[in-house]
Amino acid sequence: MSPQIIDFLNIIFLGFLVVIAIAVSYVRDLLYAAILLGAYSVTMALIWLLMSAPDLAITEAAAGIGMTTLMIAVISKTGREEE
Amino acid sequence: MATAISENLPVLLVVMLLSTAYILPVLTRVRRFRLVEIFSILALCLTLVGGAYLAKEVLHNGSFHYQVGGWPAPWGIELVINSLTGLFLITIGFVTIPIMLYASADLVEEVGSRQRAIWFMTLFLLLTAALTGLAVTGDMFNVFVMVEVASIASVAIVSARNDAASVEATFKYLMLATIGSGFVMLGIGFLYILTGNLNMGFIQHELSTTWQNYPTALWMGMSFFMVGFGVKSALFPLHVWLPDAHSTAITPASAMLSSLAIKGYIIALLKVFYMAVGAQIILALPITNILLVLGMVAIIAGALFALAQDELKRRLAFSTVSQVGYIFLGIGLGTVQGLGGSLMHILSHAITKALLFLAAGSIVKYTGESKISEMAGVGYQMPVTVGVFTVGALSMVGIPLFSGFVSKWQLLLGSLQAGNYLAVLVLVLGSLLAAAYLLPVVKVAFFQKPEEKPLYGEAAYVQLVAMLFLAVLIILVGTFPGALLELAQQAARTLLGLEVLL
Amino acid sequence: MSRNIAAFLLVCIGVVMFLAIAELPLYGSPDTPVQNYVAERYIDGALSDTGALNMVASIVIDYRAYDTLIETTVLFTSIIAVFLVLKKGIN
Amino acid sequence: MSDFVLKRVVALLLPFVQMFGLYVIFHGHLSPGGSFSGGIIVGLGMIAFSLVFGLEKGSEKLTERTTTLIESFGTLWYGAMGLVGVLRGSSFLMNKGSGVPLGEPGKLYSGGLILLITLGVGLKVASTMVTLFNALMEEED
Amino acid sequence: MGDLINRILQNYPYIFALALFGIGTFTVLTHSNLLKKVIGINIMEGSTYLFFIAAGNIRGGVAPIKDMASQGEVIHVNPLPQALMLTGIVVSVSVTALSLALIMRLYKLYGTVDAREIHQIRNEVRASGNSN
Repeated sequence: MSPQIIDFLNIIFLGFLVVIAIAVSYVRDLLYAAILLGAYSVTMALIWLLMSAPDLAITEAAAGIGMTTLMIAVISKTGREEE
Repeated sequence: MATAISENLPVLLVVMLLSTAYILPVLTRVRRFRLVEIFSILALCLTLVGGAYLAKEVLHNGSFHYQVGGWPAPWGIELVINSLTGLFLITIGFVTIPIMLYASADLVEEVGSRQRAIWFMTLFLLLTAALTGLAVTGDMFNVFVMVEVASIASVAIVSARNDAASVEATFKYLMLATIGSGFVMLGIGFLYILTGNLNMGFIQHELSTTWQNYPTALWMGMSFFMVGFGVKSALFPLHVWLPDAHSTAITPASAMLSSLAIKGYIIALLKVFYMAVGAQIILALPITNILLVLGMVAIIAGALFALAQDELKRRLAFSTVSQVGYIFLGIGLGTVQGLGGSLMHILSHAITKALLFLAAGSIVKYTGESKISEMAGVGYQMPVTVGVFTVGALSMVGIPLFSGFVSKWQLLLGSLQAGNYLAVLVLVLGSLLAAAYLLPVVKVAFFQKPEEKPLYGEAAYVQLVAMLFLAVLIILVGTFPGALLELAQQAARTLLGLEVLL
Repeated sequence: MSRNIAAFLLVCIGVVMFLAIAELPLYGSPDTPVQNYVAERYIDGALSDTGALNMVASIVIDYRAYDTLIETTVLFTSIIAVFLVLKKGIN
Repeated sequence: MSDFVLKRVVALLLPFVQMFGLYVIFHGHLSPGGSFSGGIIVGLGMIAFSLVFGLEKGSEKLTERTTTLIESFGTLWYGAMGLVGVLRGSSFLMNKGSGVPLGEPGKLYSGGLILLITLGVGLKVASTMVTLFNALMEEED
Repeated sequence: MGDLINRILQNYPYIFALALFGIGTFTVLTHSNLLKKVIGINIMEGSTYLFFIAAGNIRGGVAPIKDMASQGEVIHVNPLPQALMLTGIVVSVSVTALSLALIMRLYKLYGTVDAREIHQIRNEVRASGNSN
């Protein structure tokens, strides 16, 4: 891929990250927020791949999914709704 | 073998503390619990011995470097051992040993079970190890990792009692500490982008020629560090987590946090400012002025908040905010006297505040009263505890022959030298306010008759020994400050670049 | 109220940030300060110095192994902290 | 019915997940990945087992005592690897000069201590994930 | 001025990184739900990784893994920031784990995961403690 295409994809994914980050504030359902966090990690892993950091990509994806799992485990106990 | 140990001593100190911490959780089935406590106190004693040895070496032969893994400086991690390291290692030894000794008396009863006591001690040792690591490190990212261990460990020991108040305080502390870490990480990022190095000496070398090209970016990075470490070390407007966390934790935890953990972050800030960026650049950027102003505000505001508290431990917690202001004021002065004074204040406030918190913890525990106004006549029942509390209070006020006087006198001389008369006024006012919020406790305890005959007695034997140790230390440091003061002055000269780094 | 104050502060910081970002070395160019002798040694020397093909692994577990030791300690610390927060423990 | 399908599918998939995790750990010095990512993958595999087959069964496989031991010894192992260099008269955490053969580049055994350290840390991370999950899900008092 | 804007636009990853940092910090400080705070922490820490990795990246560079088969000259990106951020990820995992544990404990103690309600309950308890 040429650097221009990579830059373009980077900007799209980075914009997506910002959208996810803002969406977290507006989502009332905590389960959705946790899933958005997972999406955040995976998008970030894609960006790492574009920035030629595969090590970080695999770790970020694994860690993000692991954290989302633990978070969903907590949400299953404390309830989904945010007052 | 002996040479192997002495050559690798800086890293072995950290690793020894870490290994002790790793082993402790496995020891839950040991029948004699006393052995576990002796084991961990032994590790702390070894730290003190090693730290004193390093301080002696530095005082005689100047600072030296150690390369972990044998990789030369910009590629591997380099440890820098200088007078700052020596001073802080001695402080760590002086404070942790009595606190651990004090804790050994009633830790199991305080935290609930033996296993929890072991977990608490593990975190305590990890915190000590991280602070030791902060003292010896000379690498920016190593600073971050050590700070992270220190903050997670110090956050966790707040919640040792696990009751409603302390867990809420813990969560607040964790969130703010993590935001602080984020700022520190961004600051490291700025320094790394601008210089391409993580080693402090190399960063300073690179910046010395190029920093005029990007003053805004450098200033931004420095303010990130200031906010990050400011949150963690409770610089005045960012101190909101401190009163809750320090007053709800169990006694050894609040003593440790108030006396040492906060100072560790200040040491890290000093390392970033003076060892990584360099005194010339820092004094040219308007950073130290901000610290000076914030320090002055902190002294007065912390003391006023402390005056308004009726709960003994909360009053001491706010007093920490005020005393941290003294340290930042000294840093802000940017002179040898001022910086030396604030380094000395790190030591003297550490031992004094540890003593005050331990004594206050004993009083609160044995009388069952947390309010100062209801402590009438405690002094007759617990003469030794209240006696050492008085020693601590006098030292905090800055009476001659107590350790607090030495550092405050240095700060005063530094302000006079810098021609900053407002700082002089604030220092004197701060001392008067300290007298106003600490001496009433002594007055109530000794000179008011209790309404009914109290049923409690003196604190446990080991705890008295620990507190007396600290009290004697305060008087010793206050009477013969010679070597330590020289160490602090040398550290200040080294940091300001007046003494060539060897 | 606190929301407004926080937003205001963040906007103020943002303006300064733009100025700072303009001063940073250009993203993606091969001659920034970051791509200096330090990176060069890692890229050229990692294989002969450590014998690992993956330079990130050679940095993580050889050049800067001390950091990784402490990083493992961070994980250990958090586990002990979780125990202290959640568990009653045996006597 | 769906429970049965879920159990079968997970039982079928889990060995592959674990194999992949171990692969990531073992090949950390040759390809992307390493102790931490591999350890998390292995740990997540175990968490999936606990989720599908029940927490009791999961914690039977890996008791709290075992995980504590792995926690402590994983980190101690790292420190011990560092001491090899000190005992050899050189510096802490030294690899090349510590007398451990570096091996042939590109082969599984290469990089001297790197492989050994990765293995210890990977095991520790896996047990950390499981411990975290168990601690969060456990009903105490 | 045009040069300034051009430089800012060329450094777009840093803008996004700092914007995400701001959003994350904002989420932590303003949301009263504790889980949202934890997610904010994760967003904030993620932005710092972006900052570092963007610093180490080169346009057209390849991943820092030596390929024994290829012969031609390739430009590797700087591996150091990647190694550092591996450490950073571990740190954020640890912090998240601890905060989740604290949330569980708070839920058991207060029956809610909302910071404002917890504060209210604490104040009520303190007030009733005073009157006794």
